[in-house]
Amino acid sequence: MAERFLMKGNEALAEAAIQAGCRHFFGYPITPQTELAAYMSKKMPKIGGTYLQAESEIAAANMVLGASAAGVRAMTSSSSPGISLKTEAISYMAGSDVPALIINVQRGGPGLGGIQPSQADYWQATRALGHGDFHILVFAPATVQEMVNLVSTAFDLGDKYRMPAMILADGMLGQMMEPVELPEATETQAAPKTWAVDGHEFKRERNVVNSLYLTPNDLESRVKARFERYENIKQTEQRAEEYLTDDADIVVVAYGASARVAHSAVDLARAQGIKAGMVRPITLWPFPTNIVQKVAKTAKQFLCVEMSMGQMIDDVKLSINCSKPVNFYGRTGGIIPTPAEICEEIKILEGAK
Amino acid sequence: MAERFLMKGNEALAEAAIQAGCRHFFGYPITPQTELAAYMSKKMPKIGGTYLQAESEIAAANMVLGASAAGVRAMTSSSSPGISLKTEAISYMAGSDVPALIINVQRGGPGLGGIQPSQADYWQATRALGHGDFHILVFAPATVQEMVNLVSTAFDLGDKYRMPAMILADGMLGQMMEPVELPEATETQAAPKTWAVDGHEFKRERNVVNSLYLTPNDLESRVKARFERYENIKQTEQRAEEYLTDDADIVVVAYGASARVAHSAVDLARAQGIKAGMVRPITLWPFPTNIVQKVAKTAKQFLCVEMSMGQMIDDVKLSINCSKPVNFYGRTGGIIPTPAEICEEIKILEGAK
Amino acid sequence: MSLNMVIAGFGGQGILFAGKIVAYSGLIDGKEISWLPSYGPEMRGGTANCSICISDKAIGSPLVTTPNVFIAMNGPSFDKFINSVEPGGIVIVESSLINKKVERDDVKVSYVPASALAEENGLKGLANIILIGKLFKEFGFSSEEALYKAVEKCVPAKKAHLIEANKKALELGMNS
Amino acid sequence: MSLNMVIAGFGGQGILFAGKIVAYSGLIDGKEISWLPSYGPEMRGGTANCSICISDKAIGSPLVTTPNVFIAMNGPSFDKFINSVEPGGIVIVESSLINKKVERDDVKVSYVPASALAEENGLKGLANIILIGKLFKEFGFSSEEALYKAVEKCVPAKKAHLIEANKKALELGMNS
Amino acid sequence: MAIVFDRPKSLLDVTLSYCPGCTHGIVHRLVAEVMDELDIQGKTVGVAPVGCAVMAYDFFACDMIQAPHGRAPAVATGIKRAKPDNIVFTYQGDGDLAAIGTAETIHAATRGENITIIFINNAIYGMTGGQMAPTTLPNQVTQTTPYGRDVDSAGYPIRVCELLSTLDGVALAQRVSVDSVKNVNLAKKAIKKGFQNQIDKKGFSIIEVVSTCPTNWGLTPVEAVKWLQENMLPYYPLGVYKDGEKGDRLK
Amino acid sequence: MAIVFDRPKSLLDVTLSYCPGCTHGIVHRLVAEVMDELDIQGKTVGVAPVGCAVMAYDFFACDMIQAPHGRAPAVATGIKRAKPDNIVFTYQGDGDLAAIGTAETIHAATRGENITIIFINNAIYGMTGGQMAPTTLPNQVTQTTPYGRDVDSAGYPIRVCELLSTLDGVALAQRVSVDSVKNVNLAKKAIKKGFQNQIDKKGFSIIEVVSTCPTNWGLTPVEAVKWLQENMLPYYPLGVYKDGEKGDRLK
Amino acid sequence: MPKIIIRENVCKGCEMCVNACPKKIIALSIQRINEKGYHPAELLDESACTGCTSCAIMCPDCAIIVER
Amino acid sequence: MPKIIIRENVCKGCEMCVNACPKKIIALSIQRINEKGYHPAELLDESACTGCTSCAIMCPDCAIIVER
Ligand SMILES: Cc1ncc(C[n+]2csc(CCOP(=O)(O)OP(=O)(O)O)c2C)c(N)n1
Ligand SMILES: Cc1ncc(C[n+]2csc(CCOP(=O)(O)OP(=O)(O)O)c2C)c(N)n1
Ligand code: SF4
Ligand code: SF4
Ligand code: SF4
Ligand code: SF4
Ligand code: SF4
Ligand code: SF4
Ligand SMILES: [Mg+2]
Ligand SMILES: [Mg+2]
Repeated sequence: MAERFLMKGNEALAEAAIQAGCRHFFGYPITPQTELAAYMSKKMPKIGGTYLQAESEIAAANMVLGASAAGVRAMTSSSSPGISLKTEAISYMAGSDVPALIINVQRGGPGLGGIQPSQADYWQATRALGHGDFHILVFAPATVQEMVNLVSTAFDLGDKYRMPAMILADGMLGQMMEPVELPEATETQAAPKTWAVDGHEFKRERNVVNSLYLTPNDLESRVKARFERYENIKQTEQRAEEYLTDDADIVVVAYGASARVAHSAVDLARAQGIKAGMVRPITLWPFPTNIVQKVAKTAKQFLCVEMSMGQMIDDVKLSINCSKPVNFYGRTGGIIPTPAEICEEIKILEGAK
Repeated sequence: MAERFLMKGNEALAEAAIQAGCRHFFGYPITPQTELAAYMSKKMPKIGGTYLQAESEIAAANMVLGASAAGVRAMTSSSSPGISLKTEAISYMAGSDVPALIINVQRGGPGLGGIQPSQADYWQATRALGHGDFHILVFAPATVQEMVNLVSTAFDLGDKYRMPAMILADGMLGQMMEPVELPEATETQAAPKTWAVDGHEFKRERNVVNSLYLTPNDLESRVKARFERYENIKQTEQRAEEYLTDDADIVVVAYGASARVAHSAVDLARAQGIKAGMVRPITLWPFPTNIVQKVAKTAKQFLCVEMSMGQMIDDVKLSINCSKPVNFYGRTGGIIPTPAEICEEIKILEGAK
Repeated sequence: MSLNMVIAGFGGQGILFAGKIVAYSGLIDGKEISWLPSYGPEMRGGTANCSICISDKAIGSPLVTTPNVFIAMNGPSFDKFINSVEPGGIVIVESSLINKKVERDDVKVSYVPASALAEENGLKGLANIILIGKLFKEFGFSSEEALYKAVEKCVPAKKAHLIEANKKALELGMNS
Repeated sequence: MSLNMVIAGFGGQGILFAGKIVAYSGLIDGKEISWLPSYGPEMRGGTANCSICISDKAIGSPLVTTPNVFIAMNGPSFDKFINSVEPGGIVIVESSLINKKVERDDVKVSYVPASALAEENGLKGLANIILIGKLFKEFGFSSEEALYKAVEKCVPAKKAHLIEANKKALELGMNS
Repeated sequence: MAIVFDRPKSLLDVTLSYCPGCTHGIVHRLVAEVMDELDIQGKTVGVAPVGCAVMAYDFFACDMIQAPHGRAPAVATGIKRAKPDNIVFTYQGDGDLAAIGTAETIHAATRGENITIIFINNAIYGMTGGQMAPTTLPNQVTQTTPYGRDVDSAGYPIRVCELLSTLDGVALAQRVSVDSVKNVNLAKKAIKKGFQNQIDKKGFSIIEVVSTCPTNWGLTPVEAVKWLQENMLPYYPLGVYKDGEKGDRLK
Repeated sequence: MAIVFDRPKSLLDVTLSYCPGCTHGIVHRLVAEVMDELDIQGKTVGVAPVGCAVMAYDFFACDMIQAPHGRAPAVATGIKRAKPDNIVFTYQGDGDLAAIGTAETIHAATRGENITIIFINNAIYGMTGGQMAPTTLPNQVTQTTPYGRDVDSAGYPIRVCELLSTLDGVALAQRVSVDSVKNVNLAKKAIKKGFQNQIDKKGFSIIEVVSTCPTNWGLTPVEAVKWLQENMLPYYPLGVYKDGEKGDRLK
Repeated sequence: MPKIIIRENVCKGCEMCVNACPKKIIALSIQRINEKGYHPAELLDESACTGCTSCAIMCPDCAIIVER
Repeated sequence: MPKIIIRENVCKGCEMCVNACPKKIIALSIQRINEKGYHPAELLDESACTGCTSCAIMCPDCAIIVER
């Protein structure tokens, strides 16, 4: 077993990106993700990488667009208000088929909101990180170790499918320390980026990275081709963890920080004789529809637990074609629910059944 | 009957806003909404209003935030990429309980995309016009006349509920001319904006317009109070038009530009003996769940028609608790579907049934 | 019968204006109408086209993809739209600029050397209106009164002195 | 038994560092652990607190709302958390800075005048570590070996000369 | 005996959220004193930034609005256009005004927007824990320039008054400091002129206040003042960069 | 007899999308000629803006990327940081560079980002049909200043070279025009210097080209050139505003 | 003898060359219309051309080749 | 006789006043800690105060009132 370190989530995200071969970070300070950038600013100069504090989130995202288009692994990180500002650029990345890693260490909103952990950017991440028809890969780690692992997955799949990927974390995961094992620095095994704009040197056709298609038919066929890729991704890249679902009557669906709490709540409920279980989506896009569907065959009802007013609940309902009741329990504004209050909710639902 | 004029949709939106008492327009040029701003720039100086071409969409949206906060009716307009840039400010407006009118004359995306009509910003409009838990009112006119009517509705309801409102139009509606009757200039009847920041003059408590709540409990209770308001709005403000739904086996659901085409398609299908009908959502948020639900009692299946890869379809499914098949037909990238192709789809579905 | 018309040509030929006169005529007659320009960068490239519908019923898509009336004012537009015209439709060709012939035989074609006619009659720049006059003769899309009123409505106040010339152009077209 | 601990006080008292030593001790023993600081503007205002969990099982929420161990290093923190301690829990009070007494009788309280002790023993600034020493005595959250190793791990290389002082502080706490 | 110095009425009697010795507090007092002296509290609307001064909405006794990061000049523009009789000021840090808000600042200035901007240049992002700001000095160590600001990769500091004084909409661009009694008094005069300009409809006024951030500089407040004098003032010379009326170059 | 003038190789032999007589075409040729002469086509990456030059990605023979409106300097920064051996240029209009892209322009400049910017100042938003630009002259009529640009409400034009030359990261800030054979030749020299600076790692270079937009000015191309000479050049004097190396003020 | 070659189908008839030629020997063809619908420029007096390249330098569309 | 009043619970013990007083008659109290946890400033020699307001002018928290 490799050595376990204690690392803050934000720092682990940074180190994992470096291990995954990322040498280009463009960011702009915002709580609660500042440690990520601080870590990069310390490390990058020592390993010949670029840490650049941009003038804004918009500039940072566009620098990532440029660097990724030039063929390197590039990333940016921010928190909720800063992510809103990046949406135009993210839509361009998607429309130009440029991969990139974007990290959202969510905080409470709307507006300036607060700086405590939140999961209220689920809809933005899964449906509308900008204008137009597109999706990006969205990963939802629940531990610092999983953050480390998913960073390289996000880079790999982003490169593979030529699309941006997001790690949707939150202030709790970003700020906490947990033991982590760092992977060996892995050489990027991705296919050569023959589409990159880095000078043709008269050795290949010139490359163009672009999202403009003035002829509607061209634009439509681009978009449709992309959605075929998405269909394929939906089939192959869904990820979720199941916990005690085999015999569960009531299945909690929760991701990230709230999944940790829900996990404890399921244990509490089991201790009280309630057959509770959990599905923890690890990919939010694609949503792990297959697993939720499978669980719905035996479960009697679902309980979505989110640190928001309820955004994932639609995806759970749609996954199971509304075939079972899907309930909701959520806290918002930066409040982390307690296992006890979730367990209470489970008990009420069991009673109400 | 008042005189009917021929007016471009974009110009009609502008004139309607003026009639509704809006004297403050902040914008930034973008196709296909330029005529709206051009109209404002001609009219506003003549009636003592403000037309200001901002340095960017972000600045324009924030000027609206300032002007609305100071108590006047203010608006901005743009098209898809520009709307992405406004999302941070829109989230602030929602989080500060400031009304405002935002117009999106949609074009094809993602990225720079194209400049032809599209409906691919549905998810953004209804779920994620920024970060955090919030909604704004979203109206989807299908004719130039309806654009006129909904502008004043949007202002009135925005003021009433202290929240931003969006007119979700598209390039076709913006560019086309149709006959319109303009309403008499109506004096704003809204309640006085006692919360506005326009100088307390020592006559009232000082006002603060703000979205920051550093204590999670404060932020949560603000958000929850807002969601109670949303619940109320969902009960009272849903709007949709039904067409031949009484005996329809197959019900098309379409809004805005695509609803016009779908309307013709329903006629074509009827002419061929197929019992087709249509529900046309006029409010997209709140989604007219009640009407769709009612129709689902008699309809055998639904067909969502959108100028996108399919974004409203989720809301239709959720509205009817997935109780009937909901199919999809869409064109994207700036292509307007034809009645014939939609009718064809209806026929296939009828056969497949 | 409804009018579903496309008029197309170079930018600068008054395509949108001609379309607007047709639309206004319908409006004055109390019909449902729609007018939709093509927009976008091709306007710069030089081509322009416009869809106009007049109908008794509410108009679905204002984008006319299978016109029953097509006025072609230049070669590229002729090529682009000629095959989309509905069988039995009416085609009017600006024959001083287009020296092609319609090869289909399921449409009714008129060739009007509108630019030449305009030039000859001191109506420079009103070839578009001449063609509308011709169309009116071929397909009475409105009452004659409405058509003349529409001209009065559409000519901007600053150019009121051109109203008569426009009317003359209409007549020239009707009689061509 | 799992450790669910809160340590709280002024910024500058080494709250986060003390928490890290506890966490590292658990790590070295091969346990599951988590460490979560409070963050945000109140850090500026002067208060800081930190949640630490050590457990044999995966840790759910790292935010400890009902601690079974609470170390209070100033008055406001004492007030804020004292009532949330689990019945049967352990409370350690920095009694040279807090001159209140715990009014609950369902928790086990130790009063340690850590700052005074530190001052007396030439260990200025190590009151936090003295309290950890005391805690270790009251609640063996790890092996002693792991605790000393944790100190070595956590003291940054630049301040390696302070390792001995830290160890001395631990012992002082254990024997207080 | 009379009270010759006390908290101005336009500053609410609440605890300021700033760190001990942070000069934000001095500048707050000056703005409030000016509001008192010009008797404009009742018609003033202040715009709070995102930065350490975000909670300025809790401190000033006039109406207040909190703007998105960097967008205070745009928000102020909206207010001023809606209610031209109001007096509108923004209070912004260097990250807010000279990084993310660069476009909004430059354009409010070139428009000659009739507002007053109080600009706190403390060479750092205070609120978020001490990252490099656009005004961070060459070689200055911050959280994100741990080896000192390397101008080759992180670029050169922006001198805001120098930049803005090239724009025709600007009435006043003055750089002051609050490092000494004398300079505090000069700063107050400049701030007063900034507000008076607005009353006189002269155009855009900006007062750049070279300030300290003891916390993130890692110095005591008094050391921080000294560091400011020795390091910042040479790079950011105090003085009047523009003083007149919008458009006067073109007359 | 030899060919003494022909289309440069770095300009693809396709129809440019510009209106007849639009000077965008001349500037395109100059950039391509410079690429040929410096023999850098193979390692150059161009960044197309949003504006009439959006389709520049179809015209230049080097690798190209199309950037979001105003963000070309940020995109160029990303490319240059990723691949410092590439030559990176942006080609931007006045709306793109001096309105929505103000922050990106100023910050790439103050960072001394080692890129070359070709800036087309035609006093209007060409692509979208002729709205006011930041550089629209006082009283100039545009689609959104139908009564002429009223500086009191729409503000004063920005003079980009004057503004940027206050920044220490700038190596070259020069304003040229392409209104005459002589000026075209001067413009080419400036553009060449802008690229040579990049090769020599001197910092940020911007060449502002005072240009025409016959279509939206409502003039013939030849009239437009005359209007440019009579109206724009007095407001935007040609010349070198900064020429050196980044940071030289501080040495 | 110096001369210019105008690539007729590339020309947009903008008259920038006409205006630039010191010899005033270029004009738009009144007769011809090119593929794009423009009256292209043509050289009126081949013998007077000095090959000075002024016309080519001012042509926005690289429509002119100069030989000398 | 001029004097200053230090609002003890407003004071954050930053020593800006200490540094500013030309008479050097202000110092932080070693004994006292205020509500906020700071050692507040105190006037050492009331008789020496000239009421010059320097201390108050430099106080970032309006903790000093000057009477004269
Ligand atoms: C869009 C957005 N980006 C980033 C932040 C995070 N943020 C808060 S304050 C701040 C910097 C403030 O620095 P400055 O403006 O210099 O003010 P100071 O705190 O130094 O007074 C930043 C980047 C935010 N809240 N919103
Ligand atoms: C975010 C965004 N805002 C606005 C637009 C619309 N738009 C396209 S081109 C343009 C202006 C271009 O003007 P300029 O930069 O001066 O270039 P020119 O066309 O004059 O060469 C605008 C505003 C857009 N595509 N994206
Ligand atoms: S962090 Fe710096 S700028 Fe912010 S309040 Fe503290 S000392 Fe002042
Ligand atoms: S619109 Fe103006 S700038 Fe654009 S191509 Fe035409 S003439 Fe040139
Ligand atoms: S080369 Fe010179 S002389 Fe010859 S046509 Fe061209 S401009 Fe005239
Ligand atoms: S300048 Fe070029 S495009 Fe213009 S008329 Fe002359 S040859 Fe033709
Ligand atoms: S008023 Fe002047 S003399 Fe008196 S304490 Fe203050 S600074 Fe010192
Ligand atoms: S300056 Fe003010 S806050 Fe600071 S020590 Fe003196 S009285 Fe206290
Ligand atoms: Mg700062
Ligand atoms: Mg321009």
